[in-house]
Amino acid sequence: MQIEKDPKILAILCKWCSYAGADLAGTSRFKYPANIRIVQVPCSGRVDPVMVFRAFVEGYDGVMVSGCHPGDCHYGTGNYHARRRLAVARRLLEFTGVHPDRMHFTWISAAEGKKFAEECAEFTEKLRNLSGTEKTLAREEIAT
Amino acid sequence: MRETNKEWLPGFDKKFAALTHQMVKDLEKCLQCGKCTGQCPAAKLSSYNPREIIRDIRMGNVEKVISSHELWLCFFCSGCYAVCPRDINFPFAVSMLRYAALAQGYGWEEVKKIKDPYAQDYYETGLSVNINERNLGIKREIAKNSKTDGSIETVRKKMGLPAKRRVSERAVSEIKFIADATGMTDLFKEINKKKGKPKKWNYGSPADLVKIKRGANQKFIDVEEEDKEKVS
Amino acid sequence: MPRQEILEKTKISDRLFLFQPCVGSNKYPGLITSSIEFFRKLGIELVTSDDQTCCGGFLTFTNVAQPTSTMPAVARNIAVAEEMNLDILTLCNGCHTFLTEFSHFMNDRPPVKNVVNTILSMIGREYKGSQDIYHSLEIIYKVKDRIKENVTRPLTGMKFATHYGCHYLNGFKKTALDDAHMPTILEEIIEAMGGEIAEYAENRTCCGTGLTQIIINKEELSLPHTKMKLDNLNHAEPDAAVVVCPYCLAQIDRMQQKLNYRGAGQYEVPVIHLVQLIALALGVDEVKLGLDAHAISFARFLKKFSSLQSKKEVEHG
Amino acid sequence: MAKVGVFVCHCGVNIAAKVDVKKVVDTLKDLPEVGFAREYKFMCSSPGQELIRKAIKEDNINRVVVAACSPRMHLPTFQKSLASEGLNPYLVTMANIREQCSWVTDDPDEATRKAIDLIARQIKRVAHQDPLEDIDVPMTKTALVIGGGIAGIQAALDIADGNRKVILVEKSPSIGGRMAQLDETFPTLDCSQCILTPKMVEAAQHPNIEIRVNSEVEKVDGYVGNFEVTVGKKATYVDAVKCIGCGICQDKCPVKTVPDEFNAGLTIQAAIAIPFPQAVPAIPVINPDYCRKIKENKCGVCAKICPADAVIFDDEKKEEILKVGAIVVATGYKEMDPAIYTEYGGGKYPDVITGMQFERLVSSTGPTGGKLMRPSDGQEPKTVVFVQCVGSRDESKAHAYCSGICCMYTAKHTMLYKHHVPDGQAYVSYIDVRAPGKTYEEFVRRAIEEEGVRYIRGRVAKIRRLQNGQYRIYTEDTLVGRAVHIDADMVVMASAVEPQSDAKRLARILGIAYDADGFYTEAHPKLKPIETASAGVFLAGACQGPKDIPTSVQQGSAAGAKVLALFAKDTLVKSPQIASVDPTACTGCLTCAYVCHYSAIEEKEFGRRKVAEVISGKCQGCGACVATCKGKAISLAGFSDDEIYEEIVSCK
Repeated sequence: MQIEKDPKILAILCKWCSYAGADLAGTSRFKYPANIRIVQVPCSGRVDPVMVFRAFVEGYDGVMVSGCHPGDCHYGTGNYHARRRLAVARRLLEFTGVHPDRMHFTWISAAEGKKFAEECAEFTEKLRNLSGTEKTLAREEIAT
Repeated sequence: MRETNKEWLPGFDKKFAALTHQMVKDLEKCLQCGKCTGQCPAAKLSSYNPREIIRDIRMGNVEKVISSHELWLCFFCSGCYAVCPRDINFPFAVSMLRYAALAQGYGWEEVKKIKDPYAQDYYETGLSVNINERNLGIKREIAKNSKTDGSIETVRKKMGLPAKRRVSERAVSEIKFIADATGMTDLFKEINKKKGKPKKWNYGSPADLVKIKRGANQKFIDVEEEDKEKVS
Repeated sequence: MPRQEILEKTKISDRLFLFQPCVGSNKYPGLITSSIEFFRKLGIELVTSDDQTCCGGFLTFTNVAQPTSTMPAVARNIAVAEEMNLDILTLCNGCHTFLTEFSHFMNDRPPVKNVVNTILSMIGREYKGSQDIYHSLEIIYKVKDRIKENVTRPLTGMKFATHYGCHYLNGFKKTALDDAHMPTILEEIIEAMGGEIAEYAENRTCCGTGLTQIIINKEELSLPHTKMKLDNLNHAEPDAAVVVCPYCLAQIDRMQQKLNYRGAGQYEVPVIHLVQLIALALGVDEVKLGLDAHAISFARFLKKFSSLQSKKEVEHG
Repeated sequence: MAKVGVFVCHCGVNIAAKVDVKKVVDTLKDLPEVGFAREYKFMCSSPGQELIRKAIKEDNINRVVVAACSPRMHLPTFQKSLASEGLNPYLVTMANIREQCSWVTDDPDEATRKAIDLIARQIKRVAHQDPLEDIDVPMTKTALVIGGGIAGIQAALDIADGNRKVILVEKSPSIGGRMAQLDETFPTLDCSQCILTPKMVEAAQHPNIEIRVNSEVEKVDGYVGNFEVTVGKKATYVDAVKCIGCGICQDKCPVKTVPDEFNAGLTIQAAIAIPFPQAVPAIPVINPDYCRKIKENKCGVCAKICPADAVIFDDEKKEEILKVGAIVVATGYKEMDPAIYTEYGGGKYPDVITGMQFERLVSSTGPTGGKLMRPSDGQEPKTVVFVQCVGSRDESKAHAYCSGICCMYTAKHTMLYKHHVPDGQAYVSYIDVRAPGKTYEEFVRRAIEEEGVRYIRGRVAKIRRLQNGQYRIYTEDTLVGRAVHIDADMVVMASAVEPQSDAKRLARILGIAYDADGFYTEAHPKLKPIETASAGVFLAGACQGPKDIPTSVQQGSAAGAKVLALFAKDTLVKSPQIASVDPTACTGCLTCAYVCHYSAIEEKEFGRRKVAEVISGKCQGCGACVATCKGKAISLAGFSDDEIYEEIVSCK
């Protein structure tokens, strides 16, 4: 496989809001970088932090997790569980030497196709700026 | 008179954007509802019509707008912006369109009328409004009311103030420096030319500030180059 | 934005930089003296500087100077206040619009700000964008209660017609202290000092200045427009008209004389700036109000005012 | 051994124009799992589906990947194709190469690469999928209709006529909704109450309909077929069983200062009052904010005078749990408060009124008995200006959307006005006249041609009150480009249609989505306009977006039909994608039970240990328990760790 110019992103989206939002981005023809790979889950509450770590192990540059807006979860409270779990996962990422900003948690509703496309573009840009920063960090840590 | 699409600018957005320094925005959002004209003090008294100006611009009829006398009739009361359902800041657009008109060689007669009473005072004293009262009728009224000769200097003295507001020499020299460095002085000279239509003039918008490289002032260029050296 | 939110954001310190308007110093000097005097009574010191010049709005609004020239000039004026670490108080709607719009423009665009600062560095100044810029209404409304406590000569029995001016309420429809179409703050301030309000329909109509109007169009549109406003205002029979912008003051005051001169009617409503009115109610020396510089005489107004005052003294004493 | 069939759809040119489908097939057919691969123009068409069936029969494939549009669109279509050939329908997945690839990517090469990648992942995933069997669940065949306006009444009547029980919950003291407030209706000018009241009575007397007025839905548990709905009934202080509706109480009540909502605030009524004469049920309600007995423990006249002894001052809020199988949401709309329109007086000018207030002013049951009078001085207005788009098409102050019904009801208003004041002049200030319904355009022309109404194209800029009590309306006649002003006696504003103020709260309770404006979102804008994202919850009327009466009635009937179709089955088929616990791995910590929103996890004995168990009837398949389980003892069918990780890992 050839080297891709964009950082590789895994987007884990809930089936009810965010996946529908990504679909709307498509139907509205909002262009966004081609580096996004979307995985559908029934609810952001299904997202296990291990999935995020596994993604980094597999060579993704960033992981985006998105669920319904607070209060709008199809399953009542799944998005709150996700938010809490990933807040903890963020600290663990930092501990492992991965820049915590490589994991992005957001809310995208079924009506926010534009927001999905914008978030993708922004996150790609952010990852591009991050590239290389944490490697040095890790090396320094090894040195000390 | 019938207009044809040949008179309308094709691909007008690009040309228009360049003319107005990309500072006129949102005109495409206009619903043509007429709320702006409905409350406009100038529209009430003259043929000025903000909705029609937007319509013409949108159709690519830019030349008609910037060559018209109507463009110079706006009161700048911002009432149209206050009522606009799409938040189009039209007075701002008018201001930029006037710069576009000047850049194309229109409207210099209008500007000449303003230059003398205000711009010259600003350049020389740092203040745009002259202390000398030009309207003798008003001077008479003030004289009657204050029981003096009617000049503001006397009134100020009566109030225990110096005859003229003090503006430091440093301030005036700084104003002059900025005027020289940014091309304002050159522009004044151009406006002052008695005869002939002035040549097209590049009226910079604030966005152009970043582009000031070919400055009129040598010092300015020096500094720019120093900066470049620092960067490299 | 809700009024409460803006009021909360308004910070009042003991010292403020008074941005002197050109019309204020060269036509109506009373604006500056009376605001300094009455703010002193409220425990707020207004500082002026000789380094401050015209805001530059005249030149930009009238297209005489390119914005590239006036923006560094605006930044220079703000820098003068920044050097003193003071927030800016403006007495003129135009100065307020111009300073606020251009400072936002520069703050939002760092490259523009950098170029402006390159120019300013050559004259030994720097624009930081660290100080707030307030319209006089914002500050006065915030200290309304303090004004009310300090009134020594209440305006009871006097009727005032209000005029807000366009640039503050219309131009800042989303961020101004009050609604663009049905504002009440000026009325609330006057009522706090005991005055009555003379309501008229054209309250929110433009005074008719529009610089290009009076100069380019030789008052062709301006004069009939102001006449219409004045006719409507006269119906309400106010003792005086209260304005918050020196240019509205100049227009409404001077146009009356011109209309009288041309035989278009008999207009004699004195026009007073809000700061002069507050200074009057707070007992500032009448000489300091600078009412002599107005084209329409205040003699009748002051006579009625002082007779009401002495009547009140008799009642109380 | 998995043998996967791959089908790549062109979707006309939607996919094929960006993605090189031939190259995609060529690349993928060599993967070890793939047993069959081809592209086709429209996979969702019946020849397209036939291809799948043929490949199952002839090429012996046992898994299918369809690379086409979003699975939200056509996954069920292809599941049926599999089932028809006897293959388990859960052995198909879709690669979304339209919404996620061809439509959002500019560069064709990149799009092709991405498509290959997306399909390859689904091939890996489907190879790990297990066959699943649908679950049958019993259901309660009673429907709940929320909102007793015309849409709700129509839905309730249709369901009840289909011989199913209906419970109609209404927030206010009477059913009837907005339509009951109207005078006459467009485009036929028939009396609104004359056609509505029979329906209200029919609903009240129908043996299959139970009406709960003064009630609101507070909580919804369960799922399609088996909802448990908590309904709260406000304290009304009147015993509805004893009350005979004689109305003596409202005549004798001394507190007559309560703004009358039915008359759009134009009049006042007593603290105890029947909402309006034709109310169903015609039982009065005490407003506790005004009643002196409740506030100050004085008065009590109504209780003394009541012949049926029906007044109960110590009435309290009651809660009731209803078991229903389907829910129809028909909560309607509200008229925008024009207070933010300060250029039009901000509600401070007495004769600048809203459309609904005008409706009451001309109504024969209204405060003036059908005589048109100005609210300020009771004079007959000789000039009236109707202002359109107040709050609509105005993103600066209110709403960007078009309220849809105002053009028509304004045309109707002008006619009603001319019928009341034949020598008066009506003006309409409009931007566009939108009259797309049957005989609507003709109706508007009738107003212009026969009634001489003057239509001025231009939005009203401002309204000022003049000294003589008239109002000056400033606008522009944009068709001739002239600024104009009109001096009028009265102004009627077509105030925007807005969602109910508590619409979002109800949406959260029901678990349905709403759009940026607060209107409820349908499952699909074209093909599923009645359904919501929540199974078993249907929409009717203006709660979904501005609608006129005919459309609301249509949608009410449609929702009724949807409910009846649902109830026509004996049992409910439930998705098998639910969680299950491996008792040998479970440590019995029951953290899963804590996170479960549906209380679907219970404790059970497993040998000598206690372990968790999923109640399959309750589980909705969200997977929160799976992510929580420390021992990885819970698995979610269809979204197991294996399947998801396969998707993540195979993305190279």
